Amino acid sequence: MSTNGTNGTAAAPIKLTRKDFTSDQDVRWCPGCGDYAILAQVQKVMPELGVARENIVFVSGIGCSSRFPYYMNTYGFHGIHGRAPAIASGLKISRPELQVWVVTGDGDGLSIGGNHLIHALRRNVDLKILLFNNRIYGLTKGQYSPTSELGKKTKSTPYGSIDHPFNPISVALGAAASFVARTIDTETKHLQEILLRAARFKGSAFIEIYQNCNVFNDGAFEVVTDKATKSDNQVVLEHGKPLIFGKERNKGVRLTGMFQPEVVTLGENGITEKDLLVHDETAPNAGLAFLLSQLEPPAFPVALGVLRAVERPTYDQLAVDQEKKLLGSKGDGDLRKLLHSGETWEVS
Amino acid sequence: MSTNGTNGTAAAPIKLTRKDFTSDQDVRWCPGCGDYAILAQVQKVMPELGVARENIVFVSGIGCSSRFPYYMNTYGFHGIHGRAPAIASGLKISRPELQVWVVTGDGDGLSIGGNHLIHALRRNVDLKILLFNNRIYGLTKGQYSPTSELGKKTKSTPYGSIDHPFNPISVALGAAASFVARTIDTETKHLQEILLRAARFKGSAFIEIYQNCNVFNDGAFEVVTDKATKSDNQVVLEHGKPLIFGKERNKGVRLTGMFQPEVVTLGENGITEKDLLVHDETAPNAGLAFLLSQLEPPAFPVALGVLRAVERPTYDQLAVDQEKKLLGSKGDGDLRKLLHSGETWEVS
Amino acid sequence: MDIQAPTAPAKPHEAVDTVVIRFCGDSGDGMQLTGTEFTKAAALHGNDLSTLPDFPAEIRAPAGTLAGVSGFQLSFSSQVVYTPGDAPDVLVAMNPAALRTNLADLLPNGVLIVNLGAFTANNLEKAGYKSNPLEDGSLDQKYRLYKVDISKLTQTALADSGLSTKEIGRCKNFFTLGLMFWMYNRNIVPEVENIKQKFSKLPAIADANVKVFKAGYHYGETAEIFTTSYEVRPATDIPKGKYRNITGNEATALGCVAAVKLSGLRLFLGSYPITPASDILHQLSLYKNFGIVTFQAEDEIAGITAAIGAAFGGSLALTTTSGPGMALKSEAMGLALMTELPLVIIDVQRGGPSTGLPTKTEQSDLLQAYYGRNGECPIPVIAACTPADCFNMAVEAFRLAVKYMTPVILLTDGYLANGAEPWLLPNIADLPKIEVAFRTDPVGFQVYARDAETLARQWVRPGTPGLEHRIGGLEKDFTSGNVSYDPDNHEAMIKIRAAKVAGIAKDIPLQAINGEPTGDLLVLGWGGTYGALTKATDECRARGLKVSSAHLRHLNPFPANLGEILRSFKRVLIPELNDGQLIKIVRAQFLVDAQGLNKIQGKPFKVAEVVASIEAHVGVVKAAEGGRSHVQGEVRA
Amino acid sequence: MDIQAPTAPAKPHEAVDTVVIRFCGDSGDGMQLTGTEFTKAAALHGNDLSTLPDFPAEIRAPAGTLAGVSGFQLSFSSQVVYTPGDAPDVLVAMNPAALRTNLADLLPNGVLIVNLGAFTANNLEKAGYKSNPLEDGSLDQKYRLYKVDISKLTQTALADSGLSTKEIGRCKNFFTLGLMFWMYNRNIVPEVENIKQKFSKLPAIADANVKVFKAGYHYGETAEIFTTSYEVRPATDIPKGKYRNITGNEATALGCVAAVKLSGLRLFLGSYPITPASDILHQLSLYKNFGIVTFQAEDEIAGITAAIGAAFGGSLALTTTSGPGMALKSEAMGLALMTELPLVIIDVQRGGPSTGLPTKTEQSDLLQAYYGRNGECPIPVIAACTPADCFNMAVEAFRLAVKYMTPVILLTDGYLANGAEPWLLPNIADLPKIEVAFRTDPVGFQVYARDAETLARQWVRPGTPGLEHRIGGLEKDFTSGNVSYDPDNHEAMIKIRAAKVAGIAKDIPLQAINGEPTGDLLVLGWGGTYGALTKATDECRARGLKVSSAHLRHLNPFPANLGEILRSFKRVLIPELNDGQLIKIVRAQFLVDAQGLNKIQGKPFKVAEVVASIEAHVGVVKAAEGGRSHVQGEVRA
Ligand SMILES: Cc1ncc(C[n+]2csc(CCOP(=O)(O)OP(=O)(O)O)c2C)c(N)n1
Ligand SMILES: Cc1ncc(C[n+]2csc(CCOP(=O)(O)OP(=O)(O)O)c2C)c(N)n1
Ligand code: SF4
Ligand code: SF4
Ligand SMILES: [Mg+2]
Ligand SMILES: [Mg+2]
Repeated sequence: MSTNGTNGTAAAPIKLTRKDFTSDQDVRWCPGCGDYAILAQVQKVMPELGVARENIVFVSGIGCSSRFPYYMNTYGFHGIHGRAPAIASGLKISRPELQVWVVTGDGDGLSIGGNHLIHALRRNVDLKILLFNNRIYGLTKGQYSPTSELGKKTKSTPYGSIDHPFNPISVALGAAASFVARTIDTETKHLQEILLRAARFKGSAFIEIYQNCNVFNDGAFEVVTDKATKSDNQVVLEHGKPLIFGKERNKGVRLTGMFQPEVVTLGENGITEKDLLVHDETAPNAGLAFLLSQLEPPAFPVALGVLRAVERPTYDQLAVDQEKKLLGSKGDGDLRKLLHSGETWEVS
Repeated sequence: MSTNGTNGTAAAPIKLTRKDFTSDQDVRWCPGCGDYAILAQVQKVMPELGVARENIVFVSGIGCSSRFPYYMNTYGFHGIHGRAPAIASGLKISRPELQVWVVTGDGDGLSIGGNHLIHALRRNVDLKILLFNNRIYGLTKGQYSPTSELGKKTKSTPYGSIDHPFNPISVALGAAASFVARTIDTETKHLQEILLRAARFKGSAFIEIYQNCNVFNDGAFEVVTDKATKSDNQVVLEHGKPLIFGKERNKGVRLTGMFQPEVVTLGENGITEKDLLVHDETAPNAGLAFLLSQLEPPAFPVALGVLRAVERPTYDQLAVDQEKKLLGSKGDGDLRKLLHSGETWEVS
Repeated sequence: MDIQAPTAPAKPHEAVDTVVIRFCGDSGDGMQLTGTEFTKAAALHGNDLSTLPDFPAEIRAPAGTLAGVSGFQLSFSSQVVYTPGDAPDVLVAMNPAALRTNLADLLPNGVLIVNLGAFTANNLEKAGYKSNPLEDGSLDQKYRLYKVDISKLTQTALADSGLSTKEIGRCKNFFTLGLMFWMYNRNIVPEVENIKQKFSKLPAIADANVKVFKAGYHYGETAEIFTTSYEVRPATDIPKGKYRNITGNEATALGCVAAVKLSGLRLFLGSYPITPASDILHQLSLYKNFGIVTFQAEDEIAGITAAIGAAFGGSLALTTTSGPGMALKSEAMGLALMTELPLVIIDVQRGGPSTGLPTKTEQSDLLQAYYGRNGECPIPVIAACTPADCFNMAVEAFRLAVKYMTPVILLTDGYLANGAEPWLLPNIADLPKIEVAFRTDPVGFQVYARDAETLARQWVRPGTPGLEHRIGGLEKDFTSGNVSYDPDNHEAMIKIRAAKVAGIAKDIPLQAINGEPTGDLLVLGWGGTYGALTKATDECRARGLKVSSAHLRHLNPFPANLGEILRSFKRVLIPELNDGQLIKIVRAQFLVDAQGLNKIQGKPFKVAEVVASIEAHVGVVKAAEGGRSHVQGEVRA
Repeated sequence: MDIQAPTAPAKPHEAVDTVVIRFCGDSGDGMQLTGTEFTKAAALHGNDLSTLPDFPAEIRAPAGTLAGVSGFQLSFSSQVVYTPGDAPDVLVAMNPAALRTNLADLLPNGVLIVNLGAFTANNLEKAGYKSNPLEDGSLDQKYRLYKVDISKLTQTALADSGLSTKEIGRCKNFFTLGLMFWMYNRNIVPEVENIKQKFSKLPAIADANVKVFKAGYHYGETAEIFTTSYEVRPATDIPKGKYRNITGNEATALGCVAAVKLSGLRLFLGSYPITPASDILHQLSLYKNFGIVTFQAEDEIAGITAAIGAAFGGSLALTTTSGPGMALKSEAMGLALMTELPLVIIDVQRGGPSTGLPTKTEQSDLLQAYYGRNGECPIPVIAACTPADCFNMAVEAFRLAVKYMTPVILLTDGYLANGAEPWLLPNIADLPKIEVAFRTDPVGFQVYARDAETLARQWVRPGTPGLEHRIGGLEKDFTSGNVSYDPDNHEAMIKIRAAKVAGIAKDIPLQAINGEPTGDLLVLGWGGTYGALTKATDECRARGLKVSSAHLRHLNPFPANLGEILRSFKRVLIPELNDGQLIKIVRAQFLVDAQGLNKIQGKPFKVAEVVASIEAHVGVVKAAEGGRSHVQGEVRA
């Protein structure tokens, strides 16, 4: 058994660069697609992880976003639609020393693949899952997705969608995900930071990345990406810090007595930072993270950053432990003994 | 088109009795199975709904629980494993005047069928979904399920399960379910009450029912069903009421400054009812319901009752509205016109 | 007819029978639109025609790359047209990449029009050209090369338009279109109207496109380089009546709408998007005022099971997909079979296996349609043979499903789905009836009691008092439909389900033959290859070969006379766009030593390929008759 | 040998060759345990044997009902045993429902032992008896009826045990077992040990069971009603060596463990529970110390795709299921094929279609295994022919998968899975090698470069420096494995994938024939029908009929000599437990007018059924030779 792998912790012999992670394949997304920005940031943070290229695998399903593995000069698997979390689970559980990333889309990961996603999260398989949410089916040319807003007109909803959308973060929290974060394709630094945090987290790490599909759903996230409006519509979470946002950083989120969120202005009605909700990534009960996941413009700012990061044993580690324990008590399996177990008799 | 259906509101001509809902099929569950109790209560509340038998359909997947439709003297569809919410969605969307119930198990509804379940919930298709949670695969004779506890020894986990379980209520809330409740097979009256509430709710209603599988997982819910321990381990939610529980009804749940739940004793340290969390089924932000969904013995009592009931437009109603609007603007579709639309020419 | 052309053509024009044009360029160059607009004009002119679009798999591969080339071929003629043509007479290449990937197909001495302005060093490099092929003289010798700087001419035409360079760039396909209108003497008036309507929300763009379109037209007329224009007269031997141009997917959707009207029921479509089937979903979504409910499900399994739920509820039920989605529906098809509910499953086949070649055509799901389910699970299979025939076969699928209370699989393919042809609009009164008789009488009701003739059980709509019943996927009692584990009952049910499907043979037309009823060779085909096989057969017959063709639209069961037909020919050739699927079924059923002609390139047959194969096989027959029977076995041309 | 029986049998005993016993009773009566224990004793005694358990679909249907009857049949003999027997010589019925559902099978004049105590008015009514069949004399005339009040005798034996009535009731199957031990002169000493061990955690129950077991034994000896006991001597003409009794599912699991040792790799099983395949998952879950990882996935699709992930990671990859689950795996099988990764897919077939008859056996997934995927997707298919053969075929599946870098489908069925037979333990050194050579050299690495002999690409383990590469479900370039939409490349890939599978024919044994290499009739079978077909053929041969049998274990590709074999017989009969599946493939491939014998009752063939069919078909041959060729076509006996 080869043991040259690491789990994202040991240092690779040579310091790699972004270029080392760029494959020889032509990138085939539409010019202007948000996927380019994400690819660039992933390639950029990879060398920071100190994991040898050969010990990294990118697994995806089908969709524009799912072509991602082709562009990474690591091992890669472009699976079938929706099944990336399952493929990746099998790989990671059987090869715990590899670092396994999953790239999926809002259709791939939340429509056809929703079940595999939530099961991987509840099991806490040590996967890094990047969900490129462009609120549209890109590859099949523009049908609405499970994250498209009510009323959206697309090829398959010419009179407007009547499907209430998923909130991917809420779905992940509902599935008992241990690490949950949200970021944006264009927020280069934030994206990098979150990627690094996820990579270093031990357990399933789920990142929703708002991604612009400029061909079929241009400007879907304008309100949180546009320079003019973004600071009023996003609150960047920091562990242990109060929820402050706004162009002048004078707005905050606090909770009412009925445990409902409320936007307040610092300095008005005697409100100070002390009144605000303080973010706690590690809260034992996930109710608070769930509450934050549901904040949405126009009434609230969208919460960006790490909503939850609570380590618990990973499935892959528990599997290794169980095997070790059994090896301890029963020893290495002996085929002959096994075949000859139970009642046997001799014909002579 | 027949219009003799109702949506659970109009009264049926004759007052039916429980017997009217009992089919001629032999009930084939193991003696002692919790499914019997649920069947009895469902048959009991049916007449209360004032819906004619012929306008009710029970749809199920595969599992012991999924044999339910055979025993109801209504229309029934015993589907394939995991697909009941999808079958039921197709039925309800195409026949909104029918009252459609789904019966599923923890394996059927949360393992293979998890995706259909969460999509039906987010869409808010007006289905009444009963998930019989016995934390085991009954029909296939005792493998662990997605709700089985860590460490559980079953046929497929001889050394104990390493799968962190789902909390079905959290999953439903994560999927933006509009009505979410929890009850127990043996709590006859509570079960009835919840069934009635669900039936009368307009929208997807999800009920988790703790159900004892006395053959493969006997006593799974003992701590919340056993006379001796139950009052300390369950808190029955009531809208607008504080969370009080315990044999002597002197315990309560309150929130800490960091919005974490905490069990307190009334009368100790000056704590009164006023300090306790007050239940609000209709809170706009579902964070509170989510927090409650995660309470678990031994540290906390399990929350029973309606955790969330927030009406929003149903998918089926929106579909009807959209069709009506189009009929208003375009009129009843004319096939000849449609065929002859676009550019045509005459060959003569 | 001065409406025909606003300015009378000043140059000579030559009459030709059939022309095959291929437009190709970058995905961003609008070649699909150009092709479609020219197609319309040909149709309005009264030509018969057939089209073949060819998309890249990427949404928008980087501009100028080989992967990003998009093409559209059409054949239009004063005669009956069967295929979009083997090879183009005229190739319009909007950039070097398009030239490189398409040139090999152009006929020797064919017309080659290139957009000179796109042959920049950068684009040449992206296309992998070491030197500029327009300059090394290689093309001039083989083709009638016309170098037109379409980019620049467009630019010039719109110099005063106030549009941005990018916007102007997007207009250049209309120059091409105008040029071709001139070259083939098409009426530009309706097209000008067309453009105005299409861009009615962007009047500036509309004006620009009209301007460029006319510029192209006038360029042809004026510029020194073009000497002749051509005339393809209206087709005369095609049936009289009102026509429109239609793609296979459009026809399929319209067939479903027709089924709604013919049955008086509502229709429920449960579907999940997948290339090349998505357009059926898109189109049916428009027709909610026809009593059509479309449900974009979370996956293919939800799509079909929701449709099964709707079928139980008494709607016409439909699910649409392509290969990989079809695979996912396997288990649920068994449920539809077991519950004996009417359900139409449309598989628009594409290149497989697995994700395969999503935008390419293939006929490789036939065996899956026949056998891709657990247990004995016979389901009727039918296939459309031309784009317009998709309409008929969609109606037929619903007719069979409702009459026999069974799932029915309709196979079309990417070639049919996206290809177009003129469609003689049917008289609605002549369409087959879809009779629906829901049971309402509770007296003597047995869930699985069958009609003696069709062996169908009765359809019951929930909501009907006294008929409450329960069905599902476990084996059912022969009459009551209750769950039954009885051994003999199981065998009886397996047999009667099979007999029900087999019995459909009595209810479908006998197989027609193109040509004599006996002969040396029968060309047996199915699905989208109809045009190529028929044309090839006709050509060979014209040359005196004793060959006939038969094209199956009903595949399970086969028409009752198929065995007899097969036995009436000395040899049977089964051309398929797969590795041999129908041939397996035919050989097993009829023990005929049929031979295959198989092409698995994501492309339709060329007529010439089929002709060559026919000749080879007739040669074998002749050789055998001449006593030289050693030329046996596999002949693949 | 006084260890043989602690008390010397006082009554006369008679030697017999073969006995078929069926135990039946309520699900709660412990008949499966009784059967299994008796089987062990027969095995220890040196008999050859074969067993057939028959469960109800319900977990525990209400006591006493027809739906709740559970049965276990075994045949044991001093000769080689091929099947569990057509019809029991001895029927033990523990209640009226069991009697009613099983009596029809008992041979005339067979031994019928009933538990008198269970024939209460209530139980008789539940079983649908209007009068008590034990009292109306009808049984005495046809059978050797023994009415034993097992309930009461058990009660009496345990009067002082301190156990509750319910607990005592559960012991009565050991009375039955004891009685049968006496009747067939079995050694009770090991069984007493057995019982003690089995119930070691409940000593009171262990003691009670031993007591009741002995009471049953002594009852036989002492009671007036039994006059004779029987002796079935150890089988002599079976190979020497060490044996154990094994079911098909156990053998399958052990075969997978063997593959681990033979390959030196770890094994990953991705599976979702389903009857009758779940036991393989259960058993492999026990063997984590063998380097086996079992993953109970959320569904069948996750099961197979997780296995594909593990295969990519360099593990032996396995997924196990039954019919409906197999259908769900269709799409993912295509991915395994496209990525050319080794993967074993085990389908333990059950009664279909749809949910069908979950606990019954059938051979109706062969066509699904062959063709149930989109696109051209050839996958090797093999099948086990006896419970013990499941071991060999599991090893073979992994050998082929790894050597040819391909998914491989192994078909077993419910009959094999739950049935048991003695298994001559293999010598590990004699097992086939599973050679694994992961590529590690980056120089000249091409992802889809192939071995010239096997056409397999090389397996690369992530973690290997310099070999980073990407694969997936889109069509791949012939050599580099990059995505390719090239038409000719696609055809070349389709062909080479097919050639790789076809080439396996060179690597598998030629088909063996049971009987002469030529003759009037060949009985061609596959899978779990081996015993019945072989026995029937042997019987017919013994009667002088010119019939031979061949039993396929490799189904895709077939052994290289199959065509020749088929041509060496005047007629071919293909008996299958389906509506005709292998026959379709054979007819298509070899153009042989093979005839089918089809039984679709959720039950295995009886030898007599096959014999009758053989006779009829040989009759047709003879008639034809006698010039009376009018007896053509379908002969089904
Ligand atoms: C089984 C199957 N069903 C459907 C498809 C078609 N399909 C490919 S990608 C896709 C959706 C892609 O949407 P998303 O995951 O949001 O990715 P994006 O393209 O937006 O990045 C669909 C429906 C497929 N390839 N396979
Ligand atoms: C496609 C498919 N996979 C697997 C099965 C086998 N199966 C039937 S029911 C079941 C699980 C039942 O568990 P649950 O839903 O919890 O129901 P319960 O029996 O406990 O009520 C399984 C795995 C099946 N019938 N079909
Ligand atoms: S279609 Fe949208 S998501 Fe896909 S590559 Fe183009 S811009 Fe990106
Ligand atoms: S196995 Fe369990 S869940 Fe199923 S019927 Fe028996 S007791 Fe109920
Ligand atoms: Mg998307
Ligand atoms: Mg369960």
